[in-house]
Amino acid sequence: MVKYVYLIPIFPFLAFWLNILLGKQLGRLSAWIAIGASLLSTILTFGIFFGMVTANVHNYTCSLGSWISINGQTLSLGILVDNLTLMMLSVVTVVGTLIQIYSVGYMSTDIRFTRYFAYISLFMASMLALVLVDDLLMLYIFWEGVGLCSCLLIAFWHEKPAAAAAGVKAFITTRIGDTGLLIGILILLASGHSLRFTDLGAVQGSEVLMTVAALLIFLGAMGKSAQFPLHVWLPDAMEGPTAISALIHAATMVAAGVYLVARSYVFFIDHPLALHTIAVIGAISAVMAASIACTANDIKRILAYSTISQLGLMMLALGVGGYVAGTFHLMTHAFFKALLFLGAGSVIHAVHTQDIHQMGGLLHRMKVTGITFIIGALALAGVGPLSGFWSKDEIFIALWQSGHPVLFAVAVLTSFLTAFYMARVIFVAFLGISRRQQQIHESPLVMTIPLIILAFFAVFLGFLGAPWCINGAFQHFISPAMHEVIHMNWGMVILSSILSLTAITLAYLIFVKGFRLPSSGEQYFVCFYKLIENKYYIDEIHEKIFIKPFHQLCSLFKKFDCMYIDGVIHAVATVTAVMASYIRRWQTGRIENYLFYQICGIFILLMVISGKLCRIF
Amino acid sequence: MSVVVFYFLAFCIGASAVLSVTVRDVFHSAIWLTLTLLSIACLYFYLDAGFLGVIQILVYVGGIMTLFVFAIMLTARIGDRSIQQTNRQLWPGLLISAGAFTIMLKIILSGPWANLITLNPGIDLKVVGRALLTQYVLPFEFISIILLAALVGAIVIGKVKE
Amino acid sequence: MPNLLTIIIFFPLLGGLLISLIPRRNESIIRLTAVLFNVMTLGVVGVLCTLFDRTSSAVQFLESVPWIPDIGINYIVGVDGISLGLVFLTALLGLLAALATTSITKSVKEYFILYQILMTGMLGTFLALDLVLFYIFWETVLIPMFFLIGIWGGQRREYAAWKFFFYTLAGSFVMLLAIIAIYFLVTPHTFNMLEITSLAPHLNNNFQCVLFLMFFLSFAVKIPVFPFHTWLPDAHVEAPTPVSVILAGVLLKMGAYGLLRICVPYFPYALDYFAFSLGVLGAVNLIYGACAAFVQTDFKKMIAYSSVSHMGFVLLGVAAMNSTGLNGSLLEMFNHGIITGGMFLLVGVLYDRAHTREMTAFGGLSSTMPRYAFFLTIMALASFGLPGLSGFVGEFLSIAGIYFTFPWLAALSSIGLIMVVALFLTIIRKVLWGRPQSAVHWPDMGFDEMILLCPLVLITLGVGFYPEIILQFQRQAINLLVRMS
Amino acid sequence: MIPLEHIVVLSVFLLSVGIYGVLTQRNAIRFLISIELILNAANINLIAFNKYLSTPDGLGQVFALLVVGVAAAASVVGLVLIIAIYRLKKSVFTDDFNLLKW
Repeated sequence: MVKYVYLIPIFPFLAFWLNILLGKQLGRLSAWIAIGASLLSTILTFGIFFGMVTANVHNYTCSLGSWISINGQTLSLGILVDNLTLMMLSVVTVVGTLIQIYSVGYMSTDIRFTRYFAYISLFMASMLALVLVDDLLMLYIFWEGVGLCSCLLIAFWHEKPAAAAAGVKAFITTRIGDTGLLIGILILLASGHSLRFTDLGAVQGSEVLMTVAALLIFLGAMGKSAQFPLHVWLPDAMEGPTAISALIHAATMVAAGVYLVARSYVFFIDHPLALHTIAVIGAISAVMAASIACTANDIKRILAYSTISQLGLMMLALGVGGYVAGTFHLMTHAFFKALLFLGAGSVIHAVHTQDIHQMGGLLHRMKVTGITFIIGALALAGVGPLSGFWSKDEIFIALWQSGHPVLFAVAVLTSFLTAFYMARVIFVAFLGISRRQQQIHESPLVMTIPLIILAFFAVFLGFLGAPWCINGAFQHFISPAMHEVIHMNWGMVILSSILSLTAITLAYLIFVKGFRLPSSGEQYFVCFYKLIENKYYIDEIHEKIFIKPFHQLCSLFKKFDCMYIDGVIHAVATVTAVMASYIRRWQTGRIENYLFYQICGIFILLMVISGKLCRIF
Repeated sequence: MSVVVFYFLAFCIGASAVLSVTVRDVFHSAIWLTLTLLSIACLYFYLDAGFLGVIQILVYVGGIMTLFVFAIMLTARIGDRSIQQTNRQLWPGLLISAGAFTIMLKIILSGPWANLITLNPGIDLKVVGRALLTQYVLPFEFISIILLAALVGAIVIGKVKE
Repeated sequence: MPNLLTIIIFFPLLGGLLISLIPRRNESIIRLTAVLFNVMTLGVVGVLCTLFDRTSSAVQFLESVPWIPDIGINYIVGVDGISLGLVFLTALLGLLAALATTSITKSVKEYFILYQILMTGMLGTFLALDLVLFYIFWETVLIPMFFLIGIWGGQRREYAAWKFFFYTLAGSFVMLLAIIAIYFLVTPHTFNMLEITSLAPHLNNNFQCVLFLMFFLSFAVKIPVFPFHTWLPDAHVEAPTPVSVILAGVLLKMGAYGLLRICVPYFPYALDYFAFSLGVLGAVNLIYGACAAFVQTDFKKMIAYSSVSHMGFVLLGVAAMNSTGLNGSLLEMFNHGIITGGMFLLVGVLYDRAHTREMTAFGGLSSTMPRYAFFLTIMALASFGLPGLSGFVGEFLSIAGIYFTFPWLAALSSIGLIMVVALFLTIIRKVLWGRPQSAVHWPDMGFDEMILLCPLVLITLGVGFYPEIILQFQRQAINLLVRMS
Repeated sequence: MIPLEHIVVLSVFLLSVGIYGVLTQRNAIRFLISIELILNAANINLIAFNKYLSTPDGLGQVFALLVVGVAAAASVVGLVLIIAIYRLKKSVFTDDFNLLKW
């Protein structure tokens, strides 16, 4: 079974070409082609999954042929299937398929229905291929592919200037990271290393250079996973269709950065500085994004910042050696965040606004959406025993064991904030009184069924990694070398439970009961609030440091071209022309002048030769 | 005696040539040119080239000068005495022609002429005629074609177009 | 077929002669003849590609006939891995540009006669193996190009034509001097490029440097290298669409080809000496071109400047002096021909409809002209080097090559990579996205326009997925080049 | 017999006068007159050399004859041109025409 693994990305890829070339003729059928393709991939994935698990095979590699040779190395398109791959494949195919089904309802009225499904198929193909390939360069190739799809889908409603700008911004920002990744790959290539993930552990070379390579590879991951300071594109990316936000900007593509770090973990682990950087960047992103999420009013942006924050947590976990914790959170997060986004999409679909203050009381109008959203929110908030609870616990444990008190505190603070802002969304948007007069309907079945399925995962997926349930199946699965028995860490369970409950209570007090800080404290608080509300002015700083100078540089170059280079050219031309304008006055057009010159010439000739002639005579 | 004849002819040629380019009236200038050409014809006779002298009179004095006179008469007003006949490069022109004359004179006078001369006892017209129609028939025919072309060309150019 | 290359070179000229015999009122017959001849040229080139022995690094199909024996000038033509791809590119773009002449309505006959001469010049340049012959073909390209821009161009065509002409001519004269110099410097005196390949490297170092610079100057104008690039935006913008295609697709490659054919193998010491400067110029080209393109308001000018940027990769590849870089350089030349050719065709498609090239006049074409959007998107993506499309492979190899030699330059150039992305995404955003700016509904691309772009898109995809289809032809020749330098 | 160089000097003088005329006269007819002078200067030389240097076949005379023919043709065409341009511009003065300019 596993030898057919290369077919997994092929199905969506074919669906892409079918949809893009025959878009008009297919009409609504295109959606089912895309869904069919990804269903086939899903089935194949699970076939392989169970095939490998039952056969107790943890590793499968094969080469599909050589691609190019550089520096004496032949780079081939190879496939690596191990348990991490299998996990990612399952997440991508399941979430992808569900979201595509959801999209049929969500995008039903859109005029570019077929193109949407074409892009999403291309995304699925690239993402699945990204997960499957076995070396860094190939990963880079598909990495760019998913970036492109992300850009195209963010700008899907390109008539909105904001969407178009966001698409461009997303691609360029991630491209900055990707370029780092490319240079990192080049460093490895230049020092003669194999780019295969399986060989990365054996990389040798100058410590500094290799650390730089690791950091550059992480830069790629930072771009894709929207880590500080390259996170600015992700909130803007919410201009795209919500289903896309769910699929690409929450569940799969943004997790690719985490996947990359996890995939080349053997390489990072040899370079502590790089690993440490990952942890710090992750921590900064986590707490920064979580605090911004507390003040945002756009439901999608709240979720977007929450995504940044959660990805930060995963990076943090990976950075302190919590490989299992990071990947576990990656998996659970994919499901509940997709659920949250789809729920938000369902809400937006119904109320046509994204501002949570204009919603309210939605739970009564949209029962399924409301309940599933609350499940997702609780999972994200880390309320037990939903899936987020278990994965967050893993992270806490990893941090605790690593012995970095500051990082641990950051993680605690982040999860407190997470619970707080999710509770805020629920209290403001779903509970309370309705602020809208218009009739609000529940979304159609094609949208709610994926919600229900995802909610199911959000509730139960965590048990895979829960210590007392099937003995930490996930931990043993993702890290087959680990044999120790996983124990329940009751301290952490209590800590995180208290944390989320406190946060929710606090949110309840503020947003339902209208509790306010004493005025003296408020004064102090306003400044801070303003800073957060403006997202720490990071966008503005980017604008000042990068974008403006870039534009100025461009204008400067243009001016340089026109004024200096062309100026020199024109100066040469002008000098020639001026000289010519004098010289050409000799050309009077009068025959007698010409004759005069001619005779002068003859005269001079005579003068010259006369002496000689005389001598001859 | 013959020396006197030659210098007289030379004087006639020189003086009338100078006059033909200096007198104000174009018509007079044509008359002076006629005198120059006639004197040159006489010089030809003097130099034992009687046939050439006859041709000179026939073609130049009889043909070309007539044309000149016609041309002068056809182009009205140009013979008017009040019109400036020289252009702005009078002095440079004079200078350069005088200079050319001087320098050529210098070259000529330095030449070893005495050694060259082997006087021809007299040229038979028959010899000229035979040479013209045998050895030099190609240039001869060429000249006739040029003349024909000039004839046709003159008619074409001179024709008044409707 | 013993005289395959001679047939390839002079076949277009024969077409030109034939066209000159057709009365000018039979425009359609003239067009048909031109297209037919170009199809046949492409066919012969196709035969050449199949007969070409890709396992050999030697020059193949060599023909050598004494031409002016008194001063040692021979008619020598031959093809190897370096020129083969470019010959194919020339023949292909030649055919497409001959097909894309619907916008040419003025003096069609003269246009095609000049065009056919141009084709002969370009093919000859790539195939000539005698320096004088090379120079003659090189100049042969210049004159028809001057008229093609100056007569059939846009508003400022005369300015552009003169600028192009003088820039290139100035370069060519220096090259002529260098050719004469090299003739007298090598013993035995020869113009035979293959013989010089083994003789020139023994020259004294100073001579090498001077000659290198002289040749480089001439090629730098053609490539064009900053700061000799300002003819390019003008010429490209003013030239009619098919001429722009040829100009960007083939003419720029002549300079880079010269670099690979003459500068690299002849002057190894000088190359080594100047490699870093060359790399810096490449990086400057890359960044400067992208930046200057970014702020243009004229669509065609943007593409033109992006060519400057892309030629930076070619320079970087050459500066790398290793097989990766040179392979990348050559591949990038081929790819750039295909991609920019397509880009200019697409600009032409839009210009035919809008009669303007101002970016502000466009917008929202993605909804009104979906097919156009498809082609433009693919070409733009290939242009900025999206993996999976051809542009990436060449760029990656060039950057990798330069990294192996000068790591910091690669880091600097990578800034250019980001800028190029910004540039092409901005093009996509301004042209394809947003709300339609024009009240007039332009029709989408017709079959005749798509048929021109399809081969380019297919090649782009093909090379992107499996670069070996081009690399296999050039590998041996590049290896030889690396061994020599 | 007078020395040959005297005849040559005469011809050179005629030539110089002709050159002077060509350079300074603005009337196109006088222009042609000057040209005739130059041609005759050449002819005098041809005849004189024919006489003084022994050329049995009369080469000088043959050429003088040819020169006369050419001179005739030239002056015919020249005069017709003058008339034609006079008809067009009502002038025969060479400095009124600068059609050759640039």
